[in-house]
Amino acid sequence: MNKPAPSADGGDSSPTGRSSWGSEQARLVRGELAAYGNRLRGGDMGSLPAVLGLVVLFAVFASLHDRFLTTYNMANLVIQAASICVLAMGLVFVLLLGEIDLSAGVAGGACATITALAMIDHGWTWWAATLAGITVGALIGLAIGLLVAYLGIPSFVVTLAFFLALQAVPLKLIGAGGSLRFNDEVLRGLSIKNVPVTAGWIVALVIVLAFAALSLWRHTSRVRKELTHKPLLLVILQIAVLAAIVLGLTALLSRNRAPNPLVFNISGIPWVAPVVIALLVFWTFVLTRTRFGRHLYAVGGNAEAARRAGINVNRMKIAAFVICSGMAAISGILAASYTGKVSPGSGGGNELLYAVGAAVIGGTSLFGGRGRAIDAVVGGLVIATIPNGLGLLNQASYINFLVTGGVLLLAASVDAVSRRRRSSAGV
Amino acid sequence: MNKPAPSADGGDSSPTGRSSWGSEQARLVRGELAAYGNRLRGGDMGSLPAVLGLVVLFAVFASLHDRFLTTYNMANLVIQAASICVLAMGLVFVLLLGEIDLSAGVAGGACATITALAMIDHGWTWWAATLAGITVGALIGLAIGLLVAYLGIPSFVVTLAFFLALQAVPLKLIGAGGSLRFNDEVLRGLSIKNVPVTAGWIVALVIVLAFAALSLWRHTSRVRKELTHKPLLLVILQIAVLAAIVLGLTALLSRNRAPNPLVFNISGIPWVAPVVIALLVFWTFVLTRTRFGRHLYAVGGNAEAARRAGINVNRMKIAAFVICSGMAAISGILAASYTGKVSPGSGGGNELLYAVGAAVIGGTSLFGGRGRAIDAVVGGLVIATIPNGLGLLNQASYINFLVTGGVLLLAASVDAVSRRRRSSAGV
Amino acid sequence: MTAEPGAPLLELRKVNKSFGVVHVLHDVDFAVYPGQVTALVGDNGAGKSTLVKVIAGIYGRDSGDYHFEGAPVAVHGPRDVSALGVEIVYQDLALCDNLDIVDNMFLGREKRKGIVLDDETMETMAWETLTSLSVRTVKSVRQSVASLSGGQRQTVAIAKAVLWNSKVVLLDEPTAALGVAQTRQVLDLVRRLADRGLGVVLISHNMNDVFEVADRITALYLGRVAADVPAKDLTHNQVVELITAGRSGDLGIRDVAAATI
Amino acid sequence: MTAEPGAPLLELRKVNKSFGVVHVLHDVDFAVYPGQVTALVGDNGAGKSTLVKVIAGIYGRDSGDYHFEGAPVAVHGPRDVSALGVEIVYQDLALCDNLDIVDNMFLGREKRKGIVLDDETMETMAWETLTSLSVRTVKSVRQSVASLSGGQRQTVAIAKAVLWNSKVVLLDEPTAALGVAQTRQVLDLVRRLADRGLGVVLISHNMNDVFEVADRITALYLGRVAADVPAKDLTHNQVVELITAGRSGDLGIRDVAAATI
Amino acid sequence: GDDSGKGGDGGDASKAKVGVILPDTESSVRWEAADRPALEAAFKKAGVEYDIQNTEGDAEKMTALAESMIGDGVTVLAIVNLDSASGAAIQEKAAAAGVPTIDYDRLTLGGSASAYISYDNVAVGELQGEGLQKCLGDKAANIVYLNGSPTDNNATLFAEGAHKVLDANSKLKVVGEQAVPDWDNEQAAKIFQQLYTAADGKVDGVLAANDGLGGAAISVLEGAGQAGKVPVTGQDATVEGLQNILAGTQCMTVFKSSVGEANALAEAAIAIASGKDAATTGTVKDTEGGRDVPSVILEPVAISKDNIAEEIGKVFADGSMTYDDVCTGKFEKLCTDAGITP
Ligand SMILES: Nc1ncnc2c1ncn2[C@@H]1O[C@H](COP(=O)(O)OP(=O)(O)OP(=O)(O)O)[C@@H](O)[C@H]1O
Ligand SMILES: Nc1ncnc2c1ncn2[C@@H]1O[C@H](COP(=O)(O)OP(=O)(O)OP(=O)(O)O)[C@@H](O)[C@H]1O
Ligand SMILES: [Mg+2]
Ligand SMILES: [Mg+2]
Repeated sequence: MNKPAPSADGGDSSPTGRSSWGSEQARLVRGELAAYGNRLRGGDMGSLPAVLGLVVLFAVFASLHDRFLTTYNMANLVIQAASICVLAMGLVFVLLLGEIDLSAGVAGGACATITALAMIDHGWTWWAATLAGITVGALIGLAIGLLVAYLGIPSFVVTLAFFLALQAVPLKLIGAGGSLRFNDEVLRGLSIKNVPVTAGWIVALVIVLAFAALSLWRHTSRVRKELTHKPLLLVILQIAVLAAIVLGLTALLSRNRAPNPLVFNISGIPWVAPVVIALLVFWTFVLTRTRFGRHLYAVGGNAEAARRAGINVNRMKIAAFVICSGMAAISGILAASYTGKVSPGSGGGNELLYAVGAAVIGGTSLFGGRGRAIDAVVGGLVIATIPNGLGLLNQASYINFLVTGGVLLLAASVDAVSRRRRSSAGV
Repeated sequence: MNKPAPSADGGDSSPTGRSSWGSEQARLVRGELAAYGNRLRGGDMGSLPAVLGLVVLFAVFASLHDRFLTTYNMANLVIQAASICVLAMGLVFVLLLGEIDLSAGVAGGACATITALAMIDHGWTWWAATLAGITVGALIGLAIGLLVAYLGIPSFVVTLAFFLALQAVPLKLIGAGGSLRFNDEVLRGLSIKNVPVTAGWIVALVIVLAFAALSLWRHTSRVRKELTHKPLLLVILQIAVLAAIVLGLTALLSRNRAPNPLVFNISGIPWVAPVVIALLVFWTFVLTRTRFGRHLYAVGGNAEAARRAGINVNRMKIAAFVICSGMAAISGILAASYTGKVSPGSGGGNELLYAVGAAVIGGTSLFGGRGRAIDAVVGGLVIATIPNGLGLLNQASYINFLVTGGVLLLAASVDAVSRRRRSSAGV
Repeated sequence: MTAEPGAPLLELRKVNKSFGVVHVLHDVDFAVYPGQVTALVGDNGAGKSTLVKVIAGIYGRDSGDYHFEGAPVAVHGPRDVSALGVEIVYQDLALCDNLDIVDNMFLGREKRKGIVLDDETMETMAWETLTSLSVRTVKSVRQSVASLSGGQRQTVAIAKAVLWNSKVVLLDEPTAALGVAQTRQVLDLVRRLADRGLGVVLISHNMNDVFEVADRITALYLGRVAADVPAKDLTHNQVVELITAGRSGDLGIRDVAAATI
Repeated sequence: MTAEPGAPLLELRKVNKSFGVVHVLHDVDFAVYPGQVTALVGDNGAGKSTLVKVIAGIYGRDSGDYHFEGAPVAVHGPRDVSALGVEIVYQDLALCDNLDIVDNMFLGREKRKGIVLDDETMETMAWETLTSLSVRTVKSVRQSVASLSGGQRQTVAIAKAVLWNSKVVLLDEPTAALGVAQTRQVLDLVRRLADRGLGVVLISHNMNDVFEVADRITALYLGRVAADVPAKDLTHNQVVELITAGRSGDLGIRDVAAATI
Repeated sequence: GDDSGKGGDGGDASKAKVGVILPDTESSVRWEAADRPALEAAFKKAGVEYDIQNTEGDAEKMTALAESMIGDGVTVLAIVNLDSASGAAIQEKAAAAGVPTIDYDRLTLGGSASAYISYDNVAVGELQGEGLQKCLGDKAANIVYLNGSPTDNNATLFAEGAHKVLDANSKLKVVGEQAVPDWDNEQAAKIFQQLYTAADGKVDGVLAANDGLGGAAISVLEGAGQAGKVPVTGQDATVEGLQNILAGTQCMTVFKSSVGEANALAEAAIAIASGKDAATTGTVKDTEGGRDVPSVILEPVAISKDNIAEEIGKVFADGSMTYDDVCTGKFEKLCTDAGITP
């Protein structure tokens, strides 16, 4: 065992003068890339397979319909994917513990009903109404969590019961067959309005700069403390890639993308995108950089070991369900924002299964202990791409069912096949 | 460590003469009952909690509506529960391995469509058509199993894809909005006709006698081989209890139960009951007394250990999915027999979730390794009792949703609370 | 029995524990003294690990008292026990396979800067502790514990327990999977901990190790305490007799034949 | 090295095995001879268990040959290996916690009458085997293995392997969790198996046990074979040096410093 | 045994007990909001016992409900079938237990109902087609069909009616036609958004099967700045649909008074329960069973911006909504403008 600093995979421990810095760094990056290749072959895939699946889907649909890759349709995709991404992000917390929440979809519908009623019947402003919806969501999660944690009823059954019971809420509040208008400027605007182009550029730049500052700061700190670290060049490369993606997308979405550009102007990033990104960043931070997140993984990996380490397993379970239902509320509000209304059936269809599927395709395990917020977003994009692409093709219903299933399987296979070695690496 | 024969909990190893046999046996039975009590307290509950839940439900509904306990309604309950029990029984095999099959419900619908078409369009007899349906089911299971076992795609995603794709089958074959009549004498008769009273009595007697013979034969064999065994009196008691239940139910269902008995005569055991019981006995035998069943449990308990013991884990997975989809086909046919038709939506609702819920309430674990065929039947009865009882009460539909959820939770709590000590006994 | 070396740090009195029909611990008295290594010995299935888990708060007691530093304490779970300053290495290790070595070592007591985890400090501390335990083949402390060899896992579990300033340390067969050098380090560590004034409990089936470091020996036989005596008053053979037969000379359980599980 | 005692039963040649970036086995040659006990020794993380799992067919080889009874064989999984007549006790035991002792012992090779499991015969055979291994505290062979103590679990795993008529038996640290009497029985059993002409491999960190039963000793150092010599040609100290440093006198790896994992 | 005839053993009305099974709460607002109260009122007035239940779109549940009602001793059973086959099975069962049946709103092909009471669903589709054509005017146009659930036979009939009218007009081009699974509004929005994208925004009219689907299409058009410029149809005269008509984003909706239909059912049921024949307006041919079913057929009404002021009174009278439900908030002014007063 060596002293940690001069890590086996390199590190800039031999700065042999300015002149050779470049070649030294290049060598280190090559080493790092080789190690990455090894990691891939060893089965540690990250979200790469799901991204691959997404690329395959894009290629297929782009070849089948020329409108698929238009910026207008890409913006559609972002808006359509938002609510499932958010729902799946919430579910990741529950799945991390090896639990499931079948009620998340209808909980979202119920919470959106509350939000809508608060605005319509009580005239609350959008943020107060949203808060009310999320609070109700959290309370639902609390109830589920208490039942699962303290009574020990399997979460499948508890949430199946809530799945049924929560359908009563909008049915009672809205009335069978009715619907509530969801036309608040701000909330409805999330789906149909866009961030002003200048503001979009500013936010994009801030994100890139913040990421760069954080990466570099962390790098220097680890170098100073003589801990294992990536070569500086790689850090810079990562920053460059992120900058290219973020700024590229911003540029793309800042153009007028209306199908009838002369009459109407649609440009800028759809408002839902920053919402989803903010949630993604926040929950990624919670999962990876806080004690709470660490404990979630521990409970999911080995609940008994976590208990022995003094972690309050019951409290973690409750927290996971609260987060999940709270996120479901946000997802429900986004869905309502998309269709401009809430109706009794909202969230009661296959949304939940799709969201769980999204998390799983993204790389989250149903057995607990493995999963990330980004999984939900990548998986959600995969799931949303299927109806988006199929919708352009305008086929008979049964063909849609067939193809949706087939394409889902295809995307999952790309994922599974590239992930396989994880298990063939054994134990 | 003692020689096995004189088991610690007794055994009739000290036959101290005829005269004291009775008191000796009574002592042994008391010991055995105490041990059972201890087992219960130790958390090894069997299906007792689910039965308790069922009793609670019966008590509640009987007190709320006087028609609930009529033999007519009890026969309805049996017929209504049949298809979910069969579906859940198939799912137990998949759940035993820690997998899930979201497509089982729609697979049942698709197979029933095939069966109906074989009879209507091709004029096949009922058994040939049924066989065709089950074969298609088995093939669906084979496809799922191959994808899960060899590509390593999580079964949640594979079966979600099949859930979607299989909805295309009836939609294509029947046509949008259409439906197929399911009025074959025999198949439709499963739900609306009854076993002739005399035949019913004969079958009931055969069952009781077979059980008695088997139990006694096993008992004497173990006594002879000096292995641990239950006291004879307990064996006799068990036989008596079974006889009472089987013969009692037969007697009850042999009476005319028509709501207007003067005009019309409905008596005898509904045909579905022997079908479900036969499946239950068969699969219980397979799970507990064959090598295949043992290996299923092993793979579910610790797949790696099973693999190291030379069990072909992939083949077990495929077999489980084949059985599950085959049973789903039978379940679909029973559902079609009950409603007298097949339509594109068949099996696409919440059937699947209910069936999984049934298995879980009955005591099957979602994480694999624990589950029995009887779990599915008991759980299926619980699940079927809820709409049966609620249907009598005639409430607004939101109240039905609410109460269904609540009652499901109640039934599951009885189960969970009485099962709790299993986990508090640790590890 | 000989005079007690001061007041016990941790003491169990007349503890009973059953799993359903199986009565595993019978009226067990057990004490841990500061500055002493108490060896807990017994046959396979004698109840050693069960006793440890009762002390840890993982299993409840059916009856009996739990005293710490002379006062009775209520113990409802592992958190209460670790709050008392008791650290335990379990025989079944109990590591989270999905986490890496550092995460496992600091589980439940992560270092933080504000609300953010201080991974850098934890990583450094983990290296130091592991190195002190003679681990040479661990490549990176960011390796997931699922990929570790049996002995490496055991070392991580031990490192996790000794990382903290505690008053009592219980080690359930800590050296079972360890190599020669690593075993040496752990035995030295056990001695050092006791010399620092901690109460240490060592469970082992290896009599050489027991006699090398133990001050007292408590022998369990079928869930009963067969003897609780200073190590110097016992011979190797006596201990083996106590373990396998429950008696040795005038030591041990009076009515061995009546003892059943 | 000395002359070989007849042809090896099982032989690996130049086997390499990596997990991702970690190269665990380097050109390992390993042979098992009939009627001999081969001790496989090495530090924690040296690669002993990995080698056993490669032999078992659990891990594939990256390169190298597998010979059995002189002929090369294709091994694709555990079933191929057990078909050859090779039985293995794994360090991590690999029992199904949801099954009872009998079920675990006969897993994959259940006795049947027709298509029905012959539980009675299996139960009887299980009792006999367990009794021969000095297990006293197991209450019923119908107990689920989840409720067993560490040593009891290990005994079940050993019993499972010796129940069959095999040609080669590999035991990965079989006595780590065993009590004094049980260890005695297992060492005797190892000797008896070899005397019946089987090839036996014993992995252990306990040098006394190794020297008591081993005919040959193979030492691994960082995934390389440091020595493969008859036990009588080695001293206790030499073996410890080979394990911890990879060299001892003129034995061992020439260029130790270059060896890394 | 089956087909023991439909001879009732009923006596006078006081002994009658009518069972009604409604289909779902998803496809339309009417069942729970309009039919149930109207039926209850009619039965109460006639002094007969009744039992009204909803099956939530589940055929198995419908069969179970029928069974328990028969067990509960209803003397006549009215059902809104989910499809003909399951309806026929229920009627077979009822006949076997000696209970006469009535088809409500949907004809059970191959069934044995004593009477059929309904609106003409094909006529609904025809009204939708005519309405859309009127809103589009005379010019050539690209239209999109947003049909109801592919598993719902009514949806098939609506589409059939609409096609009958619109296919005759050669200036109209269908640039997309999709069925929306389970009438799910959120899916409808996505489906429409993609059809709209595929047509490159060149969509001039939307034939949506009901107000919910229409609303989904309108919400997408809103995002594209086209709401109000592209006419959209609907059905059921829901609050949402009426408001959209007032706002000018929806072209028309179809109103089928449930009270009228419910009253007709109550009358027929009471008559049959008392052993009399129901008063019918004619017969409808059961193509499958090959018999003429005595029927009461009612006519649906189209509501558009032109006639909303006159017709909305009938909608309010139906009981499922009030002036305050429709004319709230910003719609109050629109109501006044359209000449609707409380
Ligand atoms: N959860 C449980 N349920 C039932 N019996 C149990 C349970 N846990 C332990 N036992 C039984 O209790 C007895 C004592 O087990 P314990 O693990 O304490 O033994 P031990 O002294 O640690 O043995 P070893 O030296 O083998 O580790 C054993 O006979 C075991 O079978
Ligand atoms: N699946 C895996 N992925 C990555 N590395 C692994 C994996 N399995 C084992 N290793 C590494 O391979 C090396 C050898 O492990 P192995 O289990 O063979 O050691 P061992 O000689 O049996 O040690 P011990 O005496 O502690 O049991 C260790 O450094 C371990 O970390
Ligand atoms: Mg132990
Ligand atoms: Mg090892």
